[in-house]
Amino acid sequence: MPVHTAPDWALEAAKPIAADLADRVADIEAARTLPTDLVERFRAAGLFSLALPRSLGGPECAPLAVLDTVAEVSRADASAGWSLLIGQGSGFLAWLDPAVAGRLLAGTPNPVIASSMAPAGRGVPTDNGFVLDGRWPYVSGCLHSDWVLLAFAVADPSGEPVSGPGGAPVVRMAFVPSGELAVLDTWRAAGLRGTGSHDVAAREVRVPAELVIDPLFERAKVGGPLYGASMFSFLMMMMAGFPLGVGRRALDEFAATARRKTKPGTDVPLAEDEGVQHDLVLAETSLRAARALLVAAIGDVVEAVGRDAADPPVRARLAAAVVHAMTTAREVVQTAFHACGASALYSSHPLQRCFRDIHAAAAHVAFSQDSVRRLGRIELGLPAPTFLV
Amino acid sequence: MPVHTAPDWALEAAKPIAADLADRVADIEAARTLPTDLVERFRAAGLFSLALPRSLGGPECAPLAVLDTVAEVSRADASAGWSLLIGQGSGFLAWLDPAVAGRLLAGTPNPVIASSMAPAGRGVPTDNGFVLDGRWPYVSGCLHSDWVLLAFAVADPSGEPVSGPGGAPVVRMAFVPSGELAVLDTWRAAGLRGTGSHDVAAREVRVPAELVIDPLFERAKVGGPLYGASMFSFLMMMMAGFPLGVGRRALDEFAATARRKTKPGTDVPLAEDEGVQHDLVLAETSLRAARALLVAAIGDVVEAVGRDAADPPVRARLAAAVVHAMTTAREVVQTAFHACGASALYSSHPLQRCFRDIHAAAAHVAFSQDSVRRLGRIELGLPAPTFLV
Amino acid sequence: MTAVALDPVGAARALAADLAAGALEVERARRLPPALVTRLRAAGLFTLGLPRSLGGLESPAGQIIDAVEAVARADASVGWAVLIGNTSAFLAWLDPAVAKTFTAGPTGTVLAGSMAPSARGEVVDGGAAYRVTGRWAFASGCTHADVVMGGFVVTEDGVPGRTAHGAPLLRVAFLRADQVEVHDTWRVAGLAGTGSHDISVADVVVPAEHTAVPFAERSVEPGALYRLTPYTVLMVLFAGFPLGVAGRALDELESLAGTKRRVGSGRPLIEDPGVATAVVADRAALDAAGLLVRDRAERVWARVAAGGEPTPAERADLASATLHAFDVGREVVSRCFTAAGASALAEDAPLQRCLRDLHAAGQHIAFSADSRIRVARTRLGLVVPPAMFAV
Amino acid sequence: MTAVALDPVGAARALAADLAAGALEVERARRLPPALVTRLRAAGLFTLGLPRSLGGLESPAGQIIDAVEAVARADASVGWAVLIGNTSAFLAWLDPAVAKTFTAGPTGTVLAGSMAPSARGEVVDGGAAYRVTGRWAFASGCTHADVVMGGFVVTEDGVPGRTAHGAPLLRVAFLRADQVEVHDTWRVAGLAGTGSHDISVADVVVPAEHTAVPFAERSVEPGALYRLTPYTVLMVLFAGFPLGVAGRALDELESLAGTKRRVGSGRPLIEDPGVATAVVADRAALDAAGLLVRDRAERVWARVAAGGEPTPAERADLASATLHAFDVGREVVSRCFTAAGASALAEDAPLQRCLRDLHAAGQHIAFSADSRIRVARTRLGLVVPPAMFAV
Repeated sequence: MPVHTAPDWALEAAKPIAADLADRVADIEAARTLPTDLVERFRAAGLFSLALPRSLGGPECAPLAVLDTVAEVSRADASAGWSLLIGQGSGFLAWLDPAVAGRLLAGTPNPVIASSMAPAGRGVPTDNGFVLDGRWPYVSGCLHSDWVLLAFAVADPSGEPVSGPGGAPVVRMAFVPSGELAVLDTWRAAGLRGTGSHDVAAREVRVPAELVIDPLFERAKVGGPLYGASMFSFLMMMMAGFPLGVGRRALDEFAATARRKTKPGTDVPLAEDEGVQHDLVLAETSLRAARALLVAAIGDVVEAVGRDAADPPVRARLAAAVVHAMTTAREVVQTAFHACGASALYSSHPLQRCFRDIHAAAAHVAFSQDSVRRLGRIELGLPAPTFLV
Repeated sequence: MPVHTAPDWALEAAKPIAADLADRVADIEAARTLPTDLVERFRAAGLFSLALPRSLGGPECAPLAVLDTVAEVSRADASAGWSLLIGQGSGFLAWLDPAVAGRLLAGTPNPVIASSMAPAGRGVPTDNGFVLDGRWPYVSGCLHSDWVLLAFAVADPSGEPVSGPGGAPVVRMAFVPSGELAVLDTWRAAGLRGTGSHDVAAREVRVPAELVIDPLFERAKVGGPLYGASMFSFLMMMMAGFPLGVGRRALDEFAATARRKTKPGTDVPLAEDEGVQHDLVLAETSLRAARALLVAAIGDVVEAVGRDAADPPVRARLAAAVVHAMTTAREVVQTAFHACGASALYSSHPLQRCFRDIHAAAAHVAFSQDSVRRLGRIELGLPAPTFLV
Repeated sequence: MTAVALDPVGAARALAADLAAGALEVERARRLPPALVTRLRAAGLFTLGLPRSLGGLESPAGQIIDAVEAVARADASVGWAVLIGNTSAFLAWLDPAVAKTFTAGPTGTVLAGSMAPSARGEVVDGGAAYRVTGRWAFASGCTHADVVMGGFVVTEDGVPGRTAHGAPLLRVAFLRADQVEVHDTWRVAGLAGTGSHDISVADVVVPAEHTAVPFAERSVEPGALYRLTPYTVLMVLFAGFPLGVAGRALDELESLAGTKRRVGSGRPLIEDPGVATAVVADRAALDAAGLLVRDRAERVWARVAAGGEPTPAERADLASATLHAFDVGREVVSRCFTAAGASALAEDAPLQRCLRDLHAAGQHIAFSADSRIRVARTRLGLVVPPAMFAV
Repeated sequence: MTAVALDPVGAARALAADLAAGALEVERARRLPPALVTRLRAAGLFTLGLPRSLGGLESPAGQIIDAVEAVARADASVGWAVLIGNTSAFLAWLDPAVAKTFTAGPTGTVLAGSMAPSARGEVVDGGAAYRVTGRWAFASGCTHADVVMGGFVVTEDGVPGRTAHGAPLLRVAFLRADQVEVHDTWRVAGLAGTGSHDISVADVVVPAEHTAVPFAERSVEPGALYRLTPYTVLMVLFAGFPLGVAGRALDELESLAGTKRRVGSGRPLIEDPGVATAVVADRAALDAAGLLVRDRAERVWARVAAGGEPTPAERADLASATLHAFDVGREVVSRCFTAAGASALAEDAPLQRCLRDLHAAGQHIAFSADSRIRVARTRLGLVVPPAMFAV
């Protein structure tokens, strides 16, 4: 593990790994998950512990440092970047009792913790915990994670979900050792191929109560910018760098192609095409705007956490900024892809990978119309499930 | 004149005037120029001198203070906001010899200086200056300005333009007292009606050499964030707040309408419409991104000026950010207008004014495809007329 | 002159140059000047939707679309006034003998008004009449209309009636134009010349047979046009409008671009590849929209002309074609305006008028989010709650 | 079976279910499996563009569009292979006697290759032949083609020839498929099943009469299809493709949306007003694009069928209609994919294949910025420099 003194240690640690990813993109896609050696490199560099609380011995990076680090790796390879950001589940340890978290870390130092927020399982209470059954889709990184945080509906012994005060099902999340889960080989996708986002299944897995949290309604046990707002804000901070990295890569490739490639039948570089000039600068500008907004929105949340006032509107604005970045990145990638002609079609060409990967990432439920409208309701001051921002 | 001590004095001075504009929008459009009493209020509050250099006794506001002040007035009335930003020509005094500028200011304290950058006139050199002839279009605020800065092509006595080293015409700009110019009543436009953007004409006007500047190629005589980058960067800093203000107004009206108006035939507020929630939050987010980018881009220019390194790329990025803001504002206004139904059609409704005004402003040559491509060339590192950013 | 001899499409094209030349005058008058109304009547442009029994043409959908497109291309305000005036089609929901009492003369009968139930009608004479009081907004053409329609909520002893489904009991009253008061409210940026003022009545007693419920009842007239639902009739009347206005914008831009140069540019605008490709692409999009409207209108028309009824999906297809034409048209005028730069700013520049007029027309409630959802659900076969603008 | 008896459109529709079921297999093979090629041949789908003198149908443009649309809807890769295979139309530029030597049999002759001049052909035998060496990319269908075409620069003593205008002297060579080497290069995300590998030849001597210059010479065959310019022939072949693929995406989304619920949502996707309105609006836009393509193709066809020639503006109109169909189609598949959420991610989900395939097809050089500018300038009557893809 590196010494985490410089504020940009994580970005510096990521750079050489990112540089090496250029030769690994085919491996990563073929493996359909992050190859073991890369997992070990990320882990050894401390990059799977960016969000591990300082009070638990972790580096607890500043949100903007996480953003830059995730962007750097995503720029090199989107699947690796996604695996990195989704592998920051050790940040969820902030919601555990510190003593319990400490014991978990003692057994698994610098753990990779995967997660699924979809309450796709049921947990029946026992004397000292829950018995968990279920199957969760899209658990990125499950093959190399040490633990998985899984959402479940609390159920009575007959399996019927228990309702809370408002009639909604009672949802909790459990830290489960990966060894107690079955991974089902389901991840055959057109984009983000290398993220190992398989289904995982639990069958009568016993989870002690101390490893069960309620992060939708309870605050983290640890303060600080990463955890002080909400679990969703934490997730948004992890995710923010991804679209910036993929969009950046697309525009780098676009500019390089424009300088290198000539217009058909001429010696004139594509860069001299007026449409290329127009499209490139607008795309650059919109991606810069997306980044500027993310920085501002994260800053606002951090500031609000400092005042203990990270209310739903400021959290919703962070989420909206991440949606905006993802949408912008998708548009930027399309612009770059279309401008670069048929040579962008080959699997070896970064732009077609950017195209597939950004489309896959944008299919995440956080970017659905339902999510956007929820943010709209909060913006308009209407009743909304504010625990979902 | 107010005492300019607080960093936000200008915004605070603008607020009460902006609040009163709500009752004046019809007057302003009917007058087709900023009414005299409002000109005097702006002038008395020091708001036409935001950019007057400190070394010449002016407040020389920080760029972000100008942005916020212009946005505040533009939000209240776009024509007034445009008149305000275009009336900051006293900033051009930074390009004059300080002693000459001092004499000008002694004769006209806190001057309103209008301008036209289109080299639509010719100036024939004399022993100690130029004889100026020409007609300049779209000189916003010409009816209440004390001086007008006019671009002209240097010509030989027969009227033929003189060419410079590269074969391009030699262009200079002259400070001309408004009294020596004729205003032609030409401004009958669909948007920005109240800006008095008439044509002005000069006929054998003698301009002393000391009032003639070459701001495209010569640096300002005064340093500092507003003037240290380029004349175009100065203009962009003045303009930046306008789209933010108009876009902000449109979204305020959108949200207010959504809360107030009900869906046809029901008691359900429009805000409960899923499409409204979706459109509103996306529009809000894109306008916030536009502002975040402007703040970042202005910051980058200011920082570069501090290092005496405000090179074309950083200036081009500021210009691109202003283009982005204008485009975003236009989209935001269209979204708001479309969502608010037929009641937005009336002249008394702010949204139809926002619609007309933002379309008119976006027709400014700074936002043309030619301008955008020029920025694209600079982004791509291609040869470009960098004196135009 | 009989209606049958009229050729409104040809007449509209013949009038185009004059209409274009007079557009600024119409806009300043904020209504159609009487002399212009006389010319439009003489051209048969107010007989398109009118039942034959009232001297109208009962034009096929395709002819209505062509005529409205031609007029709107020349002057959007006049185009709008023509299409609204032809809502005289709704007279088909009255008994022909009653409807005849509204007839204005051999050159057509112009209808104005609004089905929006923003009035109340108290049942009087044991149901033989309604005493109507209320005010309607957006009554395009009310300054030159012969007949005015106005929606109202039926009340008894002041209490609003309810349908079997619990919805308010609504009817539409048809009135002579001299029975309504016009309020000078139409001060707008778009469609300025349409005279779409507010109108009102106070305690006007309307015989029951002068009222109808077009959105719930079948028409009395048997003509093909009247076997369409009222919303479908509107969508036919609207369809040509965006084609005309956006087509005009493209014509204007293309003509301007041949000579105009941007400041500092060495070439005319049309030599700008961005402008040239956009003009041709937009022309393709608009032509496509026009073909769609006509194709779907023809399908619907084939049904009604054969005595049948269009299916809900066919009606929704026609409506979504008109919506598509408005959406494409708005994008086209916005792009044309932007491409033209400052040349389009002057208030007599046709391009800025196209921008204002088409965006204004697009604000009509028939194109609202609610209407779009209703059209979509109808097309997809989903449950659609009853509504005035039912597809 | 004679070509005249064939009904490729009907056959394509009959094959659709099998094609859809086999799409994943085709994608994995990265080429059309031989058994599938045999079925496509038997269905007459490789006779659409082929001259009658060679056993082809010389199909009218509308039939070509219908057939390509039907196949592409079932499987985009197969649709692409079919339309490229029918560039056998370019055999019309050879002397029929020479062309006959390439004929593969009664079920059509499949052409592959590229006019791009990425080879050199040295003049030999005093001009009676060319010795051709070079390599061409994107040779869709080369694994099952009968004939391969390849553009080359004419050289004498290694020096490239020049036309009177100073442009490089280009020709296109027609070769038997067994004369070219196929390089296994087609590893892609979109149109994966088309086998669009690189092909090459080294020092192959091609008789001069086996070469032609389709983009500069008139065809030898007199058929209507061959009085179109090569670019126009391509635009006819391409036109049905986006209609099929995007139409499929809409079908898939509509079917998925009837049952799928988003995580935490209490309603199927189709009940989401944003999804419902987008599906119906996109269907309208795509139908409009289809009508435009067919309308403009018919206008051009009416000209050539009557023995005339389409004007440059008419050719540009047809090209801009095909461009419009691709542009609309790409937007439609993107929106459908996005609306479907994670359900569309799996590599056997048709929606993500539609996304990949249509965006890949849109990268063809015929749709490049340069081509679009050329189409626009031709349509607007501006000066257009000569080019291989001249409109």
